[in-house]
Amino acid sequence: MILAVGLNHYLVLSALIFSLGVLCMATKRNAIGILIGVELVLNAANINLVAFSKYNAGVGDGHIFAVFVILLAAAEAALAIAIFMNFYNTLRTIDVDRGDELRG
Amino acid sequence: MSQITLPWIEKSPETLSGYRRKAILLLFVLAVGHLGIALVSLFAFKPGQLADWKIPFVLALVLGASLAGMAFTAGAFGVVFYRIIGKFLRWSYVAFALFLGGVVGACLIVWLHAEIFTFIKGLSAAEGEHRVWLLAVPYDHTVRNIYAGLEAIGVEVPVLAYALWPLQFEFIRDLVALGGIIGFISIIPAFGIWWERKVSARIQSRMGPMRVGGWHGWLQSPADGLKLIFKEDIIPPEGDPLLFRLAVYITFVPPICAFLALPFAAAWVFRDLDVALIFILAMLGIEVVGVILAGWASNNKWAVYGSMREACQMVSYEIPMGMSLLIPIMMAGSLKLTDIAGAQAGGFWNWFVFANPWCFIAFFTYYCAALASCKRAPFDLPESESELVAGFLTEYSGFRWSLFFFGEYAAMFIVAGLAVILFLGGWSSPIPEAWINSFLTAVGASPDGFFGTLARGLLAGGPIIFVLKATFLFYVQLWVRWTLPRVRIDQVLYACVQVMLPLVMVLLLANTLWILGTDHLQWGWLNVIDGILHWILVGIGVIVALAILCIALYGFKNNKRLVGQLAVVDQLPGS
Amino acid sequence: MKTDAVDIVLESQPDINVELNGSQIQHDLPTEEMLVNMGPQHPATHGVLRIVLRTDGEMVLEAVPHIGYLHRCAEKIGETVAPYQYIPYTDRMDYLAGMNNNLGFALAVEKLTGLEQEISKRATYIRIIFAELNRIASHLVAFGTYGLDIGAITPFLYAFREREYILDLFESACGARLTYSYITIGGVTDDLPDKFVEICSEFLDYFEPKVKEYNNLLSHNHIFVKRTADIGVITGEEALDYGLTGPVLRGSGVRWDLRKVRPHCSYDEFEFDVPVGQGLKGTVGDCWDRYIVRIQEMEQSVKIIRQALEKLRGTEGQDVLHKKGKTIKLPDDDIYFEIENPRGQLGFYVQGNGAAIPARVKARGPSFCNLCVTDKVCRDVLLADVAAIIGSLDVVMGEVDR
Amino acid sequence: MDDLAFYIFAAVSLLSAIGIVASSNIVRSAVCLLGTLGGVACLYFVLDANLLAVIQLIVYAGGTLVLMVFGIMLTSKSPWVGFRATRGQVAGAVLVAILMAVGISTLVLTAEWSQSANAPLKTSPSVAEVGEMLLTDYLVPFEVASVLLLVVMIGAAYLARTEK
Repeated sequence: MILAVGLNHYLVLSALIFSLGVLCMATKRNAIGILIGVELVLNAANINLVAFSKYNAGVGDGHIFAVFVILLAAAEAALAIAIFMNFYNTLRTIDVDRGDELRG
Repeated sequence: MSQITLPWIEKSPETLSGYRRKAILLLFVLAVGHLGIALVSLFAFKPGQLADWKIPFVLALVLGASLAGMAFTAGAFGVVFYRIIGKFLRWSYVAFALFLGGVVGACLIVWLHAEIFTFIKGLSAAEGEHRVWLLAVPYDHTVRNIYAGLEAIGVEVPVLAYALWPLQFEFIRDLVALGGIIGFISIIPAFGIWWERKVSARIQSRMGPMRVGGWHGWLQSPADGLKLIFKEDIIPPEGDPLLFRLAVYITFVPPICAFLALPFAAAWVFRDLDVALIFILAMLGIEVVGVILAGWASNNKWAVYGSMREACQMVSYEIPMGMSLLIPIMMAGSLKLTDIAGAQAGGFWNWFVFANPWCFIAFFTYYCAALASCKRAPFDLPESESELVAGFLTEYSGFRWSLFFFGEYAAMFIVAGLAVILFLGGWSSPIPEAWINSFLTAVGASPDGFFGTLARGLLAGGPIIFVLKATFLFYVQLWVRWTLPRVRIDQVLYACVQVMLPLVMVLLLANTLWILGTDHLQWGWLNVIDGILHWILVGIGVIVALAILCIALYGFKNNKRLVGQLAVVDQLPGS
Repeated sequence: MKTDAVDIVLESQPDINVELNGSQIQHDLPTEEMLVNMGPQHPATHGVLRIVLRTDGEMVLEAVPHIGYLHRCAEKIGETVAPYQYIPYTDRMDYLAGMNNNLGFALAVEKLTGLEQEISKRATYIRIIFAELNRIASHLVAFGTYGLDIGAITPFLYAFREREYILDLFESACGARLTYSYITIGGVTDDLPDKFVEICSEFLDYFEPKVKEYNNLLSHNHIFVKRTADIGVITGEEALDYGLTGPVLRGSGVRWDLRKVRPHCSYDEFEFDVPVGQGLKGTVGDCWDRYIVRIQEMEQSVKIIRQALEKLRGTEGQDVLHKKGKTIKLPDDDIYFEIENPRGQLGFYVQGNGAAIPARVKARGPSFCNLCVTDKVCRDVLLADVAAIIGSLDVVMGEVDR
Repeated sequence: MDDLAFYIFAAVSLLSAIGIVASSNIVRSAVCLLGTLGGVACLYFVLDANLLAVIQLIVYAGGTLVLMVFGIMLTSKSPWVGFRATRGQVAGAVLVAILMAVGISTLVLTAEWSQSANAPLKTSPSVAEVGEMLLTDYLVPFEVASVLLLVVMIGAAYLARTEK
């Protein structure tokens, strides 16, 4: 049955979400929109890790990696939003294209 | 019930009788019609003619039609004869009878389902792969097969075989269980709001709802719900209509999802997840997103204030809440709620709340944090009336508004249930089962006989005990709400970050070391201290329970004295 | 890549560091100021008060009260009706203390026309009893709604339970429960009903322990104290500068009560204390002080009513309503007379020109004067404190807007 | 049943992801992100990674997403403020994304995985096993991560302040 789900299904799904994340990063002008894109990319990576852990290597390594990825994503989001706050405080906008000057 | 007036019934005395005659005629036709369908379906199916290809037709036409007809007839009957029914409902204690009947009926239905499921599981599978032509899913039991099983236990009704056929799929069984859970969840707010109004009325020395439904206005909540459904649905045009609609569901669905993992008793759980506890916490956490969106999409400054407060409060209180819960997890060594509750069985002195001082304090920190994360008073800042009009609810009306309350009351029950499972022994009764058994033997009833089973089912633990305990904690939430003023946002955050968080961290560390000392290193002196503290805490628990009981009894007996009495004023000429 | 929205953001950006009271406030997060309309339809503004808040997050930088939503030309009407007919309009000013408003206007007119000396003793004592009962009723509402402002709903119901009994008493005397017009020019409209003295003293016996109940329930509640102590501090000097009167002034520690310092209505025959704020839970003049002064004043009112009921015993049979009350002509003179209302000093300026209808009537409402301090106190407080402060000022919009 | 679940949740996550990209309103994007995160969490449930699924829900949906919405609220004036990229940029980005998706998918579909890719392992690590691994084999990363979190917490608090 062609619809029976295997590893490849997860990998293709992850590839699609990854591309959408990249697209999101490229098209959004809002800094938080870019952050959302990053989260999408990380989620895509996580799907891969968990799928491989289920279908391939077996032991929980993939799970552990995914836990760390989630953890780092949370940390990164916190830091990124702090930076955006600073950015907004300086430039009064959250449009990343306006942050093209190197002075603070 | 009699308060609800329907325009097409109340129009005028002349038309009323006409409408009623027509309605009764219609009812009669309907009743005869579906009786006919039921009779035909009982006798028209010959055991020899059972065939799988008929399944969709039988399910859709015969069973569906007769079930829908019955439901419709009952509803129409209620509407037409609501005056007569209303008279019955006004008899006192009808509410109790109906409530008890509902509980017993629910138990019977669950029991029946369990029996049917085991019956179907016990059937021998038919050979080969079977498919209904529309349904691509293969299945094990054909209709003939099920009929054979039915015949073996002496039930020779062919249409039952068709009715039972869908139950062989896990999916269908899940749907049935989901129906039960959703039914329970819809009862909680209906009952909870009425109860809250009665409790608050009692605290404030007034009567509360007294009209709808007769006895103490027990039908007030359904009547209010009906009103809310018919209210105008307003969506602020300057807001974000899509998110405004979506926010309701993001707030309403997660608490209901949390019920999927909440065990009511050892076997009474939809999915016994190994991560049930974190799952429930996650679901309570997602609720915040909905509230923030509700405030944001309303495009109202008060609503934004409410949602910002909600975000601050919920996100910060999740941490002490989760960390307090780590302590019983540590004691039980599992994240599975059924395991945690199972570890506390056998008498109330085994409950984790009395296990050691750290757990005892953790119970209270958990309860405070849970109050805050349910946005109940004194932490009801997101919807604080006197400051923010109604907070994030400002722009909501009608049914959407009531859905928020469904979510809120469901969340209240969940945090109460979690507290019961993690600290108060879950569904196990305060009395050990062995005592009940020996008592039963002493009385002369066999523990396995009818009365014995009944007594054990009621006393030795089970969903009823669990719901009673959870309801008590639910009641404490109401009690607190109607007693205390509201705290301020900076005080809320101060209490969380500066008081509760360090306290809970200390508790966590102390509990870790304590368990290390008592269980793993087996220090004798620590075990002695542990024992002494344990029994002191048990003593405190007993005293508190007795005190609450005494106060409740005092209030019940002297209930006139609580209300302000000044008899002479009634003799004034004016009044 | 410039969009309009961005430009709006850039242009309308106020300075982050707001200079207030000479001190620079530094904010941790970059935030924007927001103008919020609190009222005229808001649960915490006790009527139709509208306060425009300039807020930075939860912080209120400025609060400007806007009034006039309940303006009914009460003073202008005074120029078209006789004083006797004007009494019902005074009821509708401070609708929570109608008796006191009646009393204020009646006394002013009586002083102007010289009717003052001819009021019987019995009428005076009845006036005092009703004014003090109404003070209790008014403070009960203040206490209850203050609980509501802080978020405690139950005290409100307790307060109203007791207030109902007072209203029953009023109803028995004059038939009305809110707009009494009982105290009128020349005395009171009717003598007391039968058994009023007994019932009233029974009520006082019942009411006195209730004050303790209120204290247990609300006054000393930890959360309540935390919410009100050290909030909205008005020092005594500031209070005098702003012309605050009544419990708001006494809450700031100034022992000023017209019943003591300039006794009207033979208040000098009575023994009572003037409670002032002592800063028991925080600073002198904070919200808690203003609140507790009202609670203590209820106790003092009970004391006054007890004495008045005693004094009433020897006065049976005296005429309570002077015949000239309805037909007086105002002399070509003017008068300004103040009495102590539950909310502060209520003054009436009445100018006559020889006719039965005054040439000018002007009222000095205590709520109106007390409200002006909002602007000063509601700075750099949290949003929740605004409700607490407005509640502690206990304004009645009917009287502010008149 | 699992297959059906996969298709449902994959569709939910993909559609939400498309919604994120397509929506010009940043709050709506964030809500769509909730859909993707929820869908992916459900996929974890399908993959028997229960612990990971609830961590995803509690950390991402309950924490990070709230933080993001918070950030959006602090940095935009009305629900309707949006910045759009130019058409050229969007076209280029779409092209690159499509190429990337097609490329990775082709690579994945043509690759020879070491074991049978269609036979899932019967045993998945339980919560206890994952926990034990975190505290034994992966103890150093675990501790490093905790230090990192602390640093991030302090750093974020420092960065978000305005300079005095």
